[in-house]
Amino acid sequence: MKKLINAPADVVVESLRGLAAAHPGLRVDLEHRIIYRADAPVPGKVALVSGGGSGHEPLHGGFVGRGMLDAAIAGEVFTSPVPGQVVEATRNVDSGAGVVHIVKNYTGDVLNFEMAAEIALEETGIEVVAVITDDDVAVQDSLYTAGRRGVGVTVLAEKLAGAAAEAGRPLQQVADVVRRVNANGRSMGVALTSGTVPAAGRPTFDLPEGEMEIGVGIHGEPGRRRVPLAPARQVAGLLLDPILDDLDFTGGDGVIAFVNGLGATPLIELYLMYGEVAARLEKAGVRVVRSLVGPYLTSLDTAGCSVTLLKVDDDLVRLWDAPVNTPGLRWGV
Amino acid sequence: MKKLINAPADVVVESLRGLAAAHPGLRVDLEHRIIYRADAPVPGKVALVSGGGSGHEPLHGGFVGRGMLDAAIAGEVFTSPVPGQVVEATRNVDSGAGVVHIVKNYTGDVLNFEMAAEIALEETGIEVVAVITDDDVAVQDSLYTAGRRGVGVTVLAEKLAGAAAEAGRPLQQVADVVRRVNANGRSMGVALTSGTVPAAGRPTFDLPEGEMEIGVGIHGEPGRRRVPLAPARQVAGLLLDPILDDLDFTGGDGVIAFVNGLGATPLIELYLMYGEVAARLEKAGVRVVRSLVGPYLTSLDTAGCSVTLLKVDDDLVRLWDAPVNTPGLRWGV
Amino acid sequence: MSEIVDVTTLRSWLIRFAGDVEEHAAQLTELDSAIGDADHGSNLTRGLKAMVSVLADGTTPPSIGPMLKQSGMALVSSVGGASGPLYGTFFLRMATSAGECDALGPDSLAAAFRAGLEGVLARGQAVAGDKTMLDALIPAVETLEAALNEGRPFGEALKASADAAEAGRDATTPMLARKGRASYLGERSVGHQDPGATSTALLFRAAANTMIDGEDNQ
Amino acid sequence: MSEIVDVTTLRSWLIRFAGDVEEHAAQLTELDSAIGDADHGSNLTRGLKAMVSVLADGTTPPSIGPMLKQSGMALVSSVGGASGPLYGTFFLRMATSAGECDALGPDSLAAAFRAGLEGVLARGQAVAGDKTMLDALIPAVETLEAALNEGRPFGEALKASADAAEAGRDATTPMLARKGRASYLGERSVGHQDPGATSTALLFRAAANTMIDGEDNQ
Ligand SMILES: Nc1ncnc2c1ncn2[C@@H]1O[C@H](COP(=O)(O)OP(=O)(O)O)[C@@H](O)[C@H]1O
Ligand SMILES: Nc1ncnc2c1ncn2[C@@H]1O[C@H](COP(=O)(O)OP(=O)(O)O)[C@@H](O)[C@H]1O
Ligand SMILES: [Mg+2]
Ligand SMILES: [Mg+2]
Ligand SMILES: [Mg+2]
Ligand SMILES: [Mg+2]
Repeated sequence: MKKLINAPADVVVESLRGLAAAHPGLRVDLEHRIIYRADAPVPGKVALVSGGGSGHEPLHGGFVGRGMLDAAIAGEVFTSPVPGQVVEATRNVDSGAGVVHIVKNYTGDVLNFEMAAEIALEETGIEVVAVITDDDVAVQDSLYTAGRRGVGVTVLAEKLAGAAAEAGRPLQQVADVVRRVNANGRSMGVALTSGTVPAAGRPTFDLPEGEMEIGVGIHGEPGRRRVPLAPARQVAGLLLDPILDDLDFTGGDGVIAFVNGLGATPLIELYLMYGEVAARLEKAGVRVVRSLVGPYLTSLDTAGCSVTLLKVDDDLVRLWDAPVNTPGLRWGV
Repeated sequence: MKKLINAPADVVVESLRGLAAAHPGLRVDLEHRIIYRADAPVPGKVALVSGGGSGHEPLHGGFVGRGMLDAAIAGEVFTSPVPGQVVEATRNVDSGAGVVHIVKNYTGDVLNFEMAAEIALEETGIEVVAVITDDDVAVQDSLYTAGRRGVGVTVLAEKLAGAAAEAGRPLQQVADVVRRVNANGRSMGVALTSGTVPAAGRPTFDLPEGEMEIGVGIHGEPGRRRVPLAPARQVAGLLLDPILDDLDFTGGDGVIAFVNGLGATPLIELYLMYGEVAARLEKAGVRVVRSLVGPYLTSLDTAGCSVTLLKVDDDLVRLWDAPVNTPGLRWGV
Repeated sequence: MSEIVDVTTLRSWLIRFAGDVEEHAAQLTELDSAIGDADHGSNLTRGLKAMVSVLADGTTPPSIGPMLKQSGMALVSSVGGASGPLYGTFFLRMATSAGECDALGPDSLAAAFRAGLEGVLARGQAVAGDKTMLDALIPAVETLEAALNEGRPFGEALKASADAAEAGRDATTPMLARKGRASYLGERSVGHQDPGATSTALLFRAAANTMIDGEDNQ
Repeated sequence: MSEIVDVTTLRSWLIRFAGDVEEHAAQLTELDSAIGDADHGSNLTRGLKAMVSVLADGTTPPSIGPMLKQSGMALVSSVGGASGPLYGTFFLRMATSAGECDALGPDSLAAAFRAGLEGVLARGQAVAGDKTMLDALIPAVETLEAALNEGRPFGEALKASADAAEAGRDATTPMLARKGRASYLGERSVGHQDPGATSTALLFRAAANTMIDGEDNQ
């Protein structure tokens, strides 16, 4: 294992310490591993809280700030935070207008956030609306399974709902933005290498030199299938085709196209992939109105990328363009 | 080699094509491999041009835009652009106020930019001032050698000089900002793995599991020495000590501290490293007034990081805080 | 043998469970690495250590409900994985069922287990056959209830319950996972024993071993 | 043998150089991989291909200066490494020295080489002993000048010049690099032959092979 870390057990707290030092505009509670915008609770504003296992940076801590999250909660690497952390964050960001929890669909996250919402309501009377993101088309969805994983759409949902909250929309409307984004977004990822969990010390799975894993999750979960390494042009198809099969992205007001790096793939490749994705979308009659390219939802040092498409309407485009000021996403401010 | 690319020979152009598709606010000349801000030449403004080999993204193309570069020129991977490209870019951004070339100190870059400046002056009468950055303390400096390499300071110089140009300062003053930044900035890097040049197909150098290369360049050049892998806390010392030995960073108006990722090291580790750097600087009596953490000057898919310190005065801090609107750096806009 | 389970015995049960899990931590993690994310052993060990230190400190409340509540909260507050809220809920619901009392008779204990089971079902939204801890938990509780209904002695009923949990655990191997991380594997989850069912079998074996007089510390 | 080098002969020289470099491309790159970035062979091959296609197309100007200028510009416009501007400058300065003429006598050729050398010195700011192409270029030019001064026949002088370039090339092996990428290696550059000096030796051997009557294509 080759990492710039000290003891594996200290990675999360020490990384948060660095985040705090680098961004004096954030307030970081190292004990509870919560990142707050410094001015939270913002009077009258619905608060947005998200979180999950660490190892996906900048998600979620890097998305705290004006126009996005009020607080992010960091679990251990690839391990959901516990309810106590979530309750603490929820309590500290609520201005009375209620709190939206954005939860990626993993059993651990869902259950821990659920308990937190129950405790928060019971102990403090804070109104919490939790919305789950589950956009990963690699996983067969079904009423009877754990369902799709929450991946790339989560980044877009945090931005868009953050703008809605900043604009003063009430609790249910902010939660609705997350639901709309989740309903209209789909993702699919590919890994060229496996990431290494610090505590494990070796790659989660073996991926021989000539192979890649299509439909991989963000914790090294297996994908749909393992296939020979292919040119970027083909990879774009392998990722986009299942997305386009799952939802009709043509017509309407167009899409936000998001090419996300999984941690060890540099920008030169991500832009190249974006070029392939954009070309393929044009052929498929999908109109891209906004885009995002970069490592925004990583999986430790996994090489690879994911593609997310989100159907948007005028309202969502306006929310996208609204100012955002976080370490990980910043414009208009 | 595991990369999201098509043919190795097409990497640079195809990545630029993706950059162009993702950022409609830029104008990208694929034939000459030049990235322009869409509104160049900006009347009355001194123009800033930089460039070099590809493989360092977002440097330089990701730093084109308001408050930073007017044009960036992309050479082949790790190969300087040719004078014709530089002349073309220079001609297209000059508003009559002159052009500053920011050139990283590598023989190929220096010579090709030098010829370009001569040709530009001869053929078009454009006044070009070239400033070379050479901040890498890993290389022993001497009048008789190629001298230090230009690395992290280049990012800061492009931001700061870009702000100076945007503020309407004249040619020599903008060039002076680059000179001041270079004179007051120092860098040092470490690689945990070697990057792979697409055309070569295999890592540039072998770095066994338990070792790292201290003082590495951004093209896989060898460093000062190869040492056993060490905890981040120690790595911070190995990078900072030679920097602090080379220039006194205590007192004055403080420093900008920049922890840069080399391409395959994820943000969770970069922030952890920043935490170590910040702690060490505090002990050394160096006051950090601004910081930057992320992969801004990469070396393909090299795992590792570099640290850059820049002594600043009030003027430089104001220039740092001034609005910048590029794909790679954005604030205040 | 006594047919009454008092606070001290319940405490022994929980501590025994913690010890057994720690002993089997490597196996649990190994099972989780085949179809999950290789942390069930360390998750539970961490959580149960937190629980034991709550049980061990002087402030342990003397009555059953509060003790089980503290235990459940300790788990919930320290695990972070799926198993934390699930095991936590199990003990929290047992706590509510037991209430502020000092000892439970066989039927009250069975009722508390039943309440715990209902809590896990509600929390996790899984059903029998999904290849989860429920596949050990459901037969364990149902077997205990049936044995008591049939009027079999308490000790025998507890042993039957532990046996049923182990049989249920073994039965998870050929199942296709439909809940939790293992579900992402689809067909590839078949042929592996579920880690959560494995730890649940330890829970009921620990009950048999601690709640039957003279069988503690065997 | 003729002591006059005309446009056609100079063209043959350049084309021969391009062919020789292509033939030795792997070796040049191999040398550059030891102390540089493994591209000297491909850099020069790419550049010289561009040069040859300029020389080969119908528009090649008939007089020496313009032809050398086109050749130099082709290199400058296609290499991108350190060697592009250096070799380019060499030919551009030769072009200026030769001017608009149709043939060069030995002294004019030597003067053109000298101008080229001065250009490389000025452009690269290196000196003899820095372990660069200059360590082949300087002895090649100086030996040619000396031989002509001593009144030795042109063919002999050219051969001596090529021999000197090769000796200079070999002499780079024990040197410590002070310029170019190799300089980052410090002590570790010792013991490796410089790639640029190696290609420069090819340039002067090609001159001897093409400018001496009847020796072309040997
Ligand atoms: N929805 C569910 N209902 C009941 N049990 C579940 C559910 N999801 C997962 N489990 C159980 O949790 C176990 C995994 O626990 P653990 O590894 O600690 O958590 P995580 O899956 O978050 O890493 C599985 O083996 C399974 O028995
Ligand atoms: N300053 C200099 N002066 C003269 N020759 C130089 C100088 N720097 C480098 N060289 C020559 O250039 C050669 C390397 O050329 P090449 O590999 O094509 O370019 P790059 O170093 O940019 O990759 C070296 O072997 C050396 O002979
Ligand atoms: Mg697990
Ligand atoms: Mg887990
Ligand atoms: Mg080279
Ligand atoms: Mg080169």
